[in-house]
Amino acid sequence: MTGLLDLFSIAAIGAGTFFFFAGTVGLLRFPDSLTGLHALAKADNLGLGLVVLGLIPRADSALSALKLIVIWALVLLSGASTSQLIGRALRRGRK
Amino acid sequence: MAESGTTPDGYLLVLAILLPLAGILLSFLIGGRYAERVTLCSTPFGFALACAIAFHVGQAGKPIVYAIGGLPPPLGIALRADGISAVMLIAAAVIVTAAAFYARAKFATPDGVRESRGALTFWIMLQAIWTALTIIFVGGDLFNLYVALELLTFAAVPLVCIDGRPETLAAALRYLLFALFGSISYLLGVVLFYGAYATLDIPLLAQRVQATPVVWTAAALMTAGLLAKTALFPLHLWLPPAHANAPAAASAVLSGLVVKGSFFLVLRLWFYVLPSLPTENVAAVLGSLGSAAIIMGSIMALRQARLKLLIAYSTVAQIGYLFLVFPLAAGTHTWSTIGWSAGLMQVLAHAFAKAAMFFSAGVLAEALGHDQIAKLGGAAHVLPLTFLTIALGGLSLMGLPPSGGFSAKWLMLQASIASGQWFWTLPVLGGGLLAAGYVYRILAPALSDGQVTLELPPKRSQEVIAFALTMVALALGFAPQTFFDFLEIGRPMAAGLP
Amino acid sequence: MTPSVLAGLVGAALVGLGLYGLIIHPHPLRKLLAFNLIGSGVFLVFGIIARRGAAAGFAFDPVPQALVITGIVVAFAASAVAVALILRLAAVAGSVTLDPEAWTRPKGEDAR
Amino acid sequence: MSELLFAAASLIVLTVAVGLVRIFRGSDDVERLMAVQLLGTGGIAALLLVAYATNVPGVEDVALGLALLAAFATIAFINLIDAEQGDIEA
Amino acid sequence: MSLLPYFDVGLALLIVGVAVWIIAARDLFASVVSYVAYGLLLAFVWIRLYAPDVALTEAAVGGGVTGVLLITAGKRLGALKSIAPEAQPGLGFKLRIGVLAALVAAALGAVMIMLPDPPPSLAPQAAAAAAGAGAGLGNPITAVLISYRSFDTMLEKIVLILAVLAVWSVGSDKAWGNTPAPFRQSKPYAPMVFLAQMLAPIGALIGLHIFWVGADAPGGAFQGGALLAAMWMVAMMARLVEPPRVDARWLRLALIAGPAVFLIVGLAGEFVAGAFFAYPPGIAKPIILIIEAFMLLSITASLPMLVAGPPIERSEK
Repeated sequence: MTGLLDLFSIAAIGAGTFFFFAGTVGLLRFPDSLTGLHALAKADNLGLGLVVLGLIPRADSALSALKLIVIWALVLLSGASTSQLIGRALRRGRK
Repeated sequence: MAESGTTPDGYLLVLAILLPLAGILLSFLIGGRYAERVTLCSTPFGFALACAIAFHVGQAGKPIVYAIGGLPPPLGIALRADGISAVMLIAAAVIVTAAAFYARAKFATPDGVRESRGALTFWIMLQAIWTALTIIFVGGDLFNLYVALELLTFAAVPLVCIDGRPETLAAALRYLLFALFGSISYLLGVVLFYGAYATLDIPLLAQRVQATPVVWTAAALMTAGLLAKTALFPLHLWLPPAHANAPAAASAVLSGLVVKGSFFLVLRLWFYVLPSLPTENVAAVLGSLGSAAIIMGSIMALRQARLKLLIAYSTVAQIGYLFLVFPLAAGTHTWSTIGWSAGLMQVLAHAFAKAAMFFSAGVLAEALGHDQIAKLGGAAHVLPLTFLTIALGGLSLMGLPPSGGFSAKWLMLQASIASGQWFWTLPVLGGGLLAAGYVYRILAPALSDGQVTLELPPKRSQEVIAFALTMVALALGFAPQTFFDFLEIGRPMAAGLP
Repeated sequence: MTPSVLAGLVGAALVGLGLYGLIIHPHPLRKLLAFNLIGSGVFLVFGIIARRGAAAGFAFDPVPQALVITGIVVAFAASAVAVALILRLAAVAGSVTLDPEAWTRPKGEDAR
Repeated sequence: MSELLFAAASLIVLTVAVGLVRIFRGSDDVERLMAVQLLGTGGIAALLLVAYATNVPGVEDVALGLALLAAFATIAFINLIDAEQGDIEA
Repeated sequence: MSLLPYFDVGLALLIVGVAVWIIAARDLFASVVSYVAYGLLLAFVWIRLYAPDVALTEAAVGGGVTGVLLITAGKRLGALKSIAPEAQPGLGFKLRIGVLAALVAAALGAVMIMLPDPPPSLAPQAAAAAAGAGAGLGNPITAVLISYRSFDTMLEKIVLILAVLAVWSVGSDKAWGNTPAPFRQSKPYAPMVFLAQMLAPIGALIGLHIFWVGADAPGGAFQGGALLAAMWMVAMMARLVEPPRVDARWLRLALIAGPAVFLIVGLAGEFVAGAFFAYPPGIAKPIILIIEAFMLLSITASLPMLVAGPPIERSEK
């Protein structure tokens, strides 16, 4: 059982790390840094989600596991809203 | 030597701190004109508590101690009052009380408003300075003293810019930046002491310290930070604009007491935490900086056009004298006791004389509408009591008898000669001559035959308060031997005392 | 090299960098940033000493850790007061210069 | 297992470092702001990984605090950018 | 060979690099942005030092709220176009100061290596006190803050009150009794309102949770209070609520509540437990929780007031 959970953790965390990595590679390859950052945001949010998923089996308690999920939800929430806010600030600034 | 247990009268120390502290909270809550009343009501009790502490210290002949929460150091915090604590507590209570009554005219809450900015700020910050100084004088834990130092900074800085003019804001900001640098440097030293010995209690540290690089670094950092707060040359740049631009009541407290708070901690560090270290070189450096401060500060004072700036630069010079205590009171020689007495006498004499000078400058500026020295011609004829106060205060600054300043400087000369360090007599005497020069610069035009018109009549009560403080400075010149013995109570290296 | 020693070196570097910035930057807000760097460096030294003091079943000595929490709050309060002064100075004077000569020289008189 | 967590954390911190270079080189305030936000995401991930590997208790609460504060700082930044571009009175 | 040392070295280089940038950046805004990033990296170091309590405090107060304070200051300074910073100092001066700073850092670094081994510690005493007369708190840091060094903690709350008054006191005379300037001039757009409406209650809940677990786990009044304060500021930034008047009685009461309750309990200790600031054994833990609750209130009230600045005249709005 532990072995299986460990395998799950490794897979999820590995995939999460890959997304972080891929996002940054994308950032470096996009010509316009802003589009690059936009892509990176998507990849990073997914990456964090996978890392959190991988850590859940390793949490001490159900409360800790719940907190891990809330952390991800918070980052998603603020990420989505701030993208809109930033987009708006940007439209006005670059007009 | 170092008892960590509470003595039966130790509760007095807690009360002395909690009284002004409760005053701050109450004033902030009910606000308005009550802040003034709370201050005026609590100062007499504070004075009584300071006297009671002094009485108990004198009777016991050893420090009184209180372990807060019943938890002795190293885990808990102890308060300790020895001879110098008790004397400083009384001096602080007297000067704060004087400043409070002096300031009533300027910082009354105007009729028709519930609360005004200047009044609320002044009364609360005055109580906060008093609280912070009380903790500094009786604190026995280096980190607790750090919090008290910060309390002192946060109380003193707003008083500098209380009238909101741009130059006062710039002066306050400079003061704050110097003070913050001082605090953080002090704090770094504190943590190194903790890292070396896992205690911050002064007597426990004194038992454990050894001359290691960690201890020297910690002591150097703490000293540098405290010197910045004490405005010892060459870290004095912030002081003249800050002290000269504050309202007179605040200037008196800042110059007379606040800089003494950080100086007191330099004394605590070298004479109470590190008495067992070989400190000749450190003492020589501090003494040299003090000498430079005496000369530079006095010369700058001679060049000032405004009276309050002159008095502020005089503070820079008089602070220099304080640091001669390090070479003159070092070790356990017979002359060390003389040097120690001289240093403490200088602290007290300057506190009272300088507060009186700033009070007088305030009366003068209010009555004449300016404080330009060049336009003081004949002013002594219309403000006789104020100029008498300035003249008598000047006597103490110069070091002429009969005054506390004379006693201090006379004792310094004695200690220099007895210890074979005759070179320290040069700044002492030179500073006295220069002080005579700058006091003459004020008095000569004022006593001449010029005509001045008063914009406002001087406030008699303010003149009397200033005069009373200057009389204290003179009376210190008659201090009996028992007073100097009292200052030795609890001093680790005191010669001839158990 | 143990993590404590490494963190100690980082703390020392931060104090040095902050000190440099505090002295050379003329803008008070930049000075304040530099002060905060010194502060965090000093706090790190507390953290190292707490970590070194791990004993009696604790992974750290709780006393320096508690002290640093007090220190962080006090440093923040100091920053807030400084910011208020800087903003007020900018509003009433249109400048944030700290040069005392710009303020203390009386009209028509040479103070030096 | 912990070695794998360290490895993942190291890689993420590396991408965070690249994000930081973005702040350094970016000429635009908005770009710098986005880079800081991304730093927050990566930082939280790496923090969780390292803390789980070294058995530091209570790290979820630290990460929760960081997530909240990242959003808090972003809102403050947006107010700043809006103010610099001339707040439009609504 | 473990990977961890390499990770630590990388983190150390990263932090020093960001710190260099904060000092060296030409532009004030870049410097402030980097400071926020720096706060996050510091939280990392604190985790590596096994100090989650401090990590949380540093992230919340040292990084988050200080960052927002600086951002707000930058914003308000930016609105004033006539700021004339002085000329940069000359290269020779920079060089000399650089050498001085390098010497200080080198000396300090050397001292860090020379700290005594084995290191002295109060951890055994703290453990013994916690088991015996201590308050039965599972988090030793909370025990130090509220019990062994309660006096420092109370004084630090007084420092916060003085700082609030100091900030208020730089306003103009006519403005006294008004509210501080709003965090944002114009009405916020919908996404910001949405974010604030979602974030503030969740964040407040998290803040309360961190406060509540503080007796036994990382957290406490400082950390919880800082998060609650941040959420109050989020609500003010989105104009969901406005800053209060500086003479509001409830605000004054909230600001002094923590130290006042501390003071009263401390005084009562002399009569109930035999010493000022001692807690009667048996009911120490509930009393400590009450003190912490009022301190939470005071911290929550004071931090936003410190960031919001002095009251302004009506016409300045």
